[in-house]
Amino acid sequence: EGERFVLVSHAPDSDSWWNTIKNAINVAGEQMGVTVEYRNPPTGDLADMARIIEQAAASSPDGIISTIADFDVLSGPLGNAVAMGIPVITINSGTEEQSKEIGALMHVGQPEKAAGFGAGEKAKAAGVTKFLCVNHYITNPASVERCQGYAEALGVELGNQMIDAGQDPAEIKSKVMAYLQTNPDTNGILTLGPTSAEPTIAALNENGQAGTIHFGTFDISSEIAAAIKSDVVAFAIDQQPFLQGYLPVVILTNLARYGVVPGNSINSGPGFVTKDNIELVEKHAGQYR
Amino acid sequence: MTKPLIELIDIQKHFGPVIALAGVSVSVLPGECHCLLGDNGAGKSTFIKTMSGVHKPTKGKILIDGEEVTFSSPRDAMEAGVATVYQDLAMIPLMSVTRNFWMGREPVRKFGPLQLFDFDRANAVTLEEMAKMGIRLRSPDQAVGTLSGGERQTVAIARAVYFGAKVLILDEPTSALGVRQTANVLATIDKVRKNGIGIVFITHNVRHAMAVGDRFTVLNRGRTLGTAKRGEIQPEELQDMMAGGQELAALEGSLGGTV
Amino acid sequence: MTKPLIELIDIQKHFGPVIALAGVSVSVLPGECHCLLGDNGAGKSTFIKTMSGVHKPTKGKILIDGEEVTFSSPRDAMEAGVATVYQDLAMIPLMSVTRNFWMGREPVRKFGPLQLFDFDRANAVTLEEMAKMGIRLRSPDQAVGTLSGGERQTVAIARAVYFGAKVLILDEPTSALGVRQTANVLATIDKVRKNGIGIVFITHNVRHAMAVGDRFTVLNRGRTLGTAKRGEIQPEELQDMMAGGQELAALEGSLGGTV
Amino acid sequence: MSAWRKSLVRPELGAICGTILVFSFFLIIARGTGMFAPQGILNWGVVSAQFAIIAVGACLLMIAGEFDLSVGSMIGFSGVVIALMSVTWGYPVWFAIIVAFAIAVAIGALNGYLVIKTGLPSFIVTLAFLYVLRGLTIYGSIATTRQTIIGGVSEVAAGDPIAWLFGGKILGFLFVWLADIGLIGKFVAGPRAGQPVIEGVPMLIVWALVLIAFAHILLTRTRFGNWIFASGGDAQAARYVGVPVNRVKILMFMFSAFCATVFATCQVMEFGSAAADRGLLKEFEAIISVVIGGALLTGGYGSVIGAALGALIFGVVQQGLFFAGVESSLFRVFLGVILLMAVILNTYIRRMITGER
Amino acid sequence: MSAWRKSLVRPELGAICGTILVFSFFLIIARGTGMFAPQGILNWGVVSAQFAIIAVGACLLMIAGEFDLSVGSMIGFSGVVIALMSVTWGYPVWFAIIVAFAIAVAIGALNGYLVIKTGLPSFIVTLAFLYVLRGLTIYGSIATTRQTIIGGVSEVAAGDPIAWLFGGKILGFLFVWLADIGLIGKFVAGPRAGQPVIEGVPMLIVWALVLIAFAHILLTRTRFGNWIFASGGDAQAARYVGVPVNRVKILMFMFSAFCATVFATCQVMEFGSAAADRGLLKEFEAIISVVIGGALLTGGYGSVIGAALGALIFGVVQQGLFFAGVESSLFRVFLGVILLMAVILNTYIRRMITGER
Ligand SMILES: Nc1ncnc2c1ncn2[C@@H]1O[C@H](COP(=O)(O)OP(=O)(O)OP(=O)(O)O)[C@@H](O)[C@H]1O
Ligand SMILES: Nc1ncnc2c1ncn2[C@@H]1O[C@H](COP(=O)(O)OP(=O)(O)OP(=O)(O)O)[C@@H](O)[C@H]1O
Ligand SMILES: [Mg+2]
Ligand SMILES: [Mg+2]
Repeated sequence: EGERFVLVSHAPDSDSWWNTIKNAINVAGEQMGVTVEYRNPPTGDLADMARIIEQAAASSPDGIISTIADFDVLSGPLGNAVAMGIPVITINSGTEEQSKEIGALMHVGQPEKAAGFGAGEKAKAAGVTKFLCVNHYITNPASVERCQGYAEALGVELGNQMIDAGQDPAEIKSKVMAYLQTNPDTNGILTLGPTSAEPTIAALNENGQAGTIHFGTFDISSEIAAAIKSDVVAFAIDQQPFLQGYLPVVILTNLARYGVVPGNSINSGPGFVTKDNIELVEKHAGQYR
Repeated sequence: MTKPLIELIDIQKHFGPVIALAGVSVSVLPGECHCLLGDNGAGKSTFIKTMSGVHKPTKGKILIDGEEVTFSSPRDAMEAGVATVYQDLAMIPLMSVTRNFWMGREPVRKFGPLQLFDFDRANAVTLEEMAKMGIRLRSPDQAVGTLSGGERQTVAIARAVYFGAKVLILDEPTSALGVRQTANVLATIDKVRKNGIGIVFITHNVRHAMAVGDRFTVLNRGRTLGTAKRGEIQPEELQDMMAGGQELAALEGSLGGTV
Repeated sequence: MTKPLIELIDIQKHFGPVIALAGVSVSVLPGECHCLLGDNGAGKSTFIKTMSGVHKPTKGKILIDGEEVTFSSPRDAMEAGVATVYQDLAMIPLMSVTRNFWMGREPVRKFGPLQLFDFDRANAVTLEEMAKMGIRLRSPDQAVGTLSGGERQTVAIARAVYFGAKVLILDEPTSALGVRQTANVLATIDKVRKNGIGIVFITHNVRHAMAVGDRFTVLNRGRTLGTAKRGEIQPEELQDMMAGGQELAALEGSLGGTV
Repeated sequence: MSAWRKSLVRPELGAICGTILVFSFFLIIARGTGMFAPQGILNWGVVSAQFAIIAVGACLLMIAGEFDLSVGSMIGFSGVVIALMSVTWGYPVWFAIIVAFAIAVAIGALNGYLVIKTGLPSFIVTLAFLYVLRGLTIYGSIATTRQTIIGGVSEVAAGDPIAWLFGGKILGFLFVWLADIGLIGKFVAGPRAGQPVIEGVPMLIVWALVLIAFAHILLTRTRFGNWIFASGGDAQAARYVGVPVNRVKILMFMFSAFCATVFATCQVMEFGSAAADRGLLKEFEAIISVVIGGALLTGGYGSVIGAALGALIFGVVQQGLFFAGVESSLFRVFLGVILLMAVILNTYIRRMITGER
Repeated sequence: MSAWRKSLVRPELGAICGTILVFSFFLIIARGTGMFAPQGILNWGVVSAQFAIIAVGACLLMIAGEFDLSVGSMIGFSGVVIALMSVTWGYPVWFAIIVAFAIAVAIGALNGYLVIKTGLPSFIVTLAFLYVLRGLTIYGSIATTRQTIIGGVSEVAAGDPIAWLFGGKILGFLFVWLADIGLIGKFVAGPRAGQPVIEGVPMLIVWALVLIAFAHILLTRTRFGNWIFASGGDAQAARYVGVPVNRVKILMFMFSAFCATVFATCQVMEFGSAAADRGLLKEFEAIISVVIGGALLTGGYGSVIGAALGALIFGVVQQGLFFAGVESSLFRVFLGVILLMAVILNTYIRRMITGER
């Protein structure tokens, strides 16, 4: 009873996607009767994240849950935590192999590039040949990998098809419109989350191309859900973050109490949210989905 | 005797432990030029800042036309007819002559519901007033920074004169001026005085003071050494009182032995 | 006649179209106090800035001990033995007295491979030199900002004196001082002079000039009106030459008629 | 100086030259890309209008001798206040907007009050508020909704009497007519086929124009404008002639906060959501626009028209690089170089005007 | 002033008080959380050391009367230069490091040269470089590797003669001994079972201490230090007595760039990768540390020890809030409030010392 776990993410304070995970650890914490602390580098600086993991290890919790946003940066501190006898579960970004190398119990999540690749395969099936990847977070390596994976699945060079959109919605919208105007043969769009998806939807609505371009996005929000229903967005890649928050807490609790732990990593995604399964997703969008 | 325009009675001003003024009384009559002389640190600036509402006196009364007043800001003093020209802080070099001239008293013109700065009038008046002071501007839009130091001082004086202050305080207006412009300023002081305005003229230069002064007050370490009328006192006496003449004379003597 | 320490021959200085100096020649003998007088804008500051390496003359020669030199920076002039005390720019209020005193000429002490600021010596010397000038510091670490304006000026002079300049230039050192500190400064000038140092003393105050001056040069619009020896000229004449006395007298006359 | 030269040499001359240069450049580089077609114009027009809204506030404040690093955080803060109040707590949108403006302006006043009272540089005081406001915004939205993006404003704003002022579009009929006579295109496919490609002029642009006009007139044609110049040029001298310097400065801090809130409200109304990270680094962008426009960082000198042109240059360069297909990360490099060149040119012009040395 | 009071009233007094306060606070709040166990101390020690490294550079520069907003971009830039050269282009790591330092210091000199030559405020010039450097960093890394993060430095750095200076750890034997006598824990699992939990003191901390000591001695005990104070206090007065003000200022810009590169190199060597977004907003954090440490934003006054204590406060508060389990977004609020309070206190102390009004 009353075990303490720490979940360390790589997301800056203002990243909305992680709220689902925060909700998940709250749910799991209540159900299991444990406390789970959520920590993140305020500006998203991965070096700061490494410090936070070190700090979490120093406070000797009963388990650490962390992303592997950058293996180089995080393998050291996470490895040290493992060596100190603290059970570690890795989630979200990173691969199973990396998780093993660190010595973590398991990995819950999906690698970014593979997710991008999955999106690209769907796009290819829909006949996409030229695309636009709206990167609102160009300095984040994971987001570049998503675009890269998409391009690889299509079998084309990424090149100028990924734009540095910035975080300001009006600027994202204008940039998308400018891009589409100068590259009218674009027939696919990938956005990397609500921050870029929502202004892109607005842009398509405004320039009348809504529904005419194959549009995939990462993650789900109420605006994205509505766009899926109205056929503007073809699919949203949902890595089911709730599971990434919920499962590790449950597993770590069971490990601490009864010494039992599953033997393999768990793929929480990719789940593709399309018009077919949108109803249920929508109900919990932004909260549990 | 005419009634004084402004009377300061037993003004004291302390800055924490520093006693800048230890009871100074001065009055200014209409149409007179009252010269305030004194060594550095005597308290001249402090005194006129009290008169113009920048400082509140620690003790003492200010009477305007015989009635006691309290100035809580320079604006109050300006509205009561006390205008001041500060030596260093008179003009803002980045702004145009007109904007400087009217600063704080901009003329407005109704434009529908709007109250606009009346530039036509402002420019015309500025050019005219500057011409009266003997300065021909290229344009009233010219930045003050393009004027010479003397010209700047002259704009400040012209401004104060124009606003028809009853009492005009000049803090060392001539100390940065060349001879010709000094003469201009002194002549202007004379003109202004003839309109019945009282002038407080602060200077280090006894010659300048003697040229236009009607009465002379010497300050020394926050106290007056008394007020003298023109003709009652010789320039040399004034110079001696002001520059601590006796002490210097003693010094000269002691050095004289060694030279 | 003794050989001059420094001789400036026919110095001209133009700032674009402005002719600040139109050919001024001045020499300074060892042990003399050479007073430079002049109206505002006469070019005094420009002249001494040329002498101390801040400005390069447009034309003219500078001889030190009879040899021609060119100063490309104030440092050059300092090294040639010409030290200057500027009125406003002498001291940095945020820094301690010792740091100010030694600024630009810090004494160093070897500490292994390091060259450290020798504070022990610096502090001791500062205290001693200030005591010589009649100022008792609470501590040499005291910030200059805590000193009075007069004391600051005195530190600057003490510094220049201490660095044993052959020629010491003082730009209006007394204009911000009270009488007692003025007397101190003048006495110090006298002391310094007796060590064989030549002093260039710039002032507006004829009394101060007369108290210590050996020779007097009056500048007017970038030209000299000639150099006079002590005793050859009366204070009144000097005052007249300097303040444009005749023009003022004329003014006084014209106003006199109206008063 | 001849009359011709005189009419030319003005604070915004640098920005005018810059604007001409930038437009010529993109007319050559990006001619065939639709950048100067109606839709393209609207595109960079909106981006420039955004910059202009905050640049106007920053411009008057800078001329009054202060600056405000908390503009960006204020944008995020105001947006979240509106979304929280209207969506999460269910107040009517007009009320939420009014409250957001009231709070923002009050914070602006607090900024100003602290600067005046403590005598600290505004750099420090507003830097503190940059952190405090951003922290409060994130904390507030997470603590109440467990989200940092609060959506659904569009739904609650439908039919609101004020919301339209920020998120609406005007002159729609004009564009229908223009499309009918063939001057602008119509959608040929998709759900809006048959409608003109431009729906109307967004209120954002209207706000920008109104604020520019207001600030320009205030600054150059009114008594208060003279006080703004005086407060920034030499606060002490201004005080001595009776200019209420403290009041002027505090009012300018409030105006800057007001402009930030206009920016935030327009964005929230257009996109239907508020996010805690909106406005990041916008304070720098505002300051850059103002400085490109010829204002002096230390106050007392500048021009609203210049700042607006600075914002235009900013927007056109940013979008133009997209139209021209230049690698978008190079935008930052361009921006830095333009800033440096503009400031050097402006310094030269200013010296010519003011006789400063 | 008594000797006792005199020894107390010094520029860093505010920072000393702040440090005591902050430590007392966390000793109460976060006692049981391991914050003051050896590992916890190392944790906030490393974070503070990071801040201290850039704060030292910013401190000397600020005392010399300028400041540098491009520090953060410089950190990202230098890191990417090292990673690009060593990983992507295959040069030896020591060569990459030397080149990175050379380029960074040259850019610092360019910064300084532009500030001196154009007479523009350093705010503007370095703001331009903030954008230019960040843009070049992103462009460079994307153009060459199609990524914004470049990993694999650890592999190429193995056995490098210089890399160890930045990424290594020292005094390992001490911790082995401490672990043996039971004062610190040992790893219980994994490949390093049996080794002490603290491997050694990271070179980052050593760099911080060395830079602090160097800068402190330079500033307070040498002739050059006096020139730094003089250049910032009154450049004109300093010039008149022969201080080479331009050289001093340019050197300080170079030193600030040097410190940023030390920061970047340590990070790259420790983590084995460089990313284009490293160092975001670090310029503000450096300035905040320096200002908390009692330096005057306008130059001529300050203390390296104060800046180091400012960095310590910054680090301890940031990590301490994590230990105490406070919502991390509140950190910014704390920071803003601490900054304001510290500056007001410091202003008061400074006036007492310098007689300023
Ligand atoms: N704000 C202030 N705080 C503390 N002391 C002050 C203040 N203003 C003036 N003083 C002190 O009051 C005294 C009188 O100063 P004041 O400026 O009035 O002299 P002054 O006669 O104008 O000298 P000057 O001829 O140099 O202008 C001085 O000792 C000065 O230091
Ligand atoms: N840097 C400069 N650029 C242009 N003109 C200058 C410069 N410095 C001085 N002048 C001009 O040179 C002339 C002489 O000025 P200077 O400062 O030498 O006079 P001064 O005798 O020292 O006067 P004061 O008694 O007021 O100190 C003035 O007309 C002044 O405007
Ligand atoms: Mg005075
Ligand atoms: Mg002079």
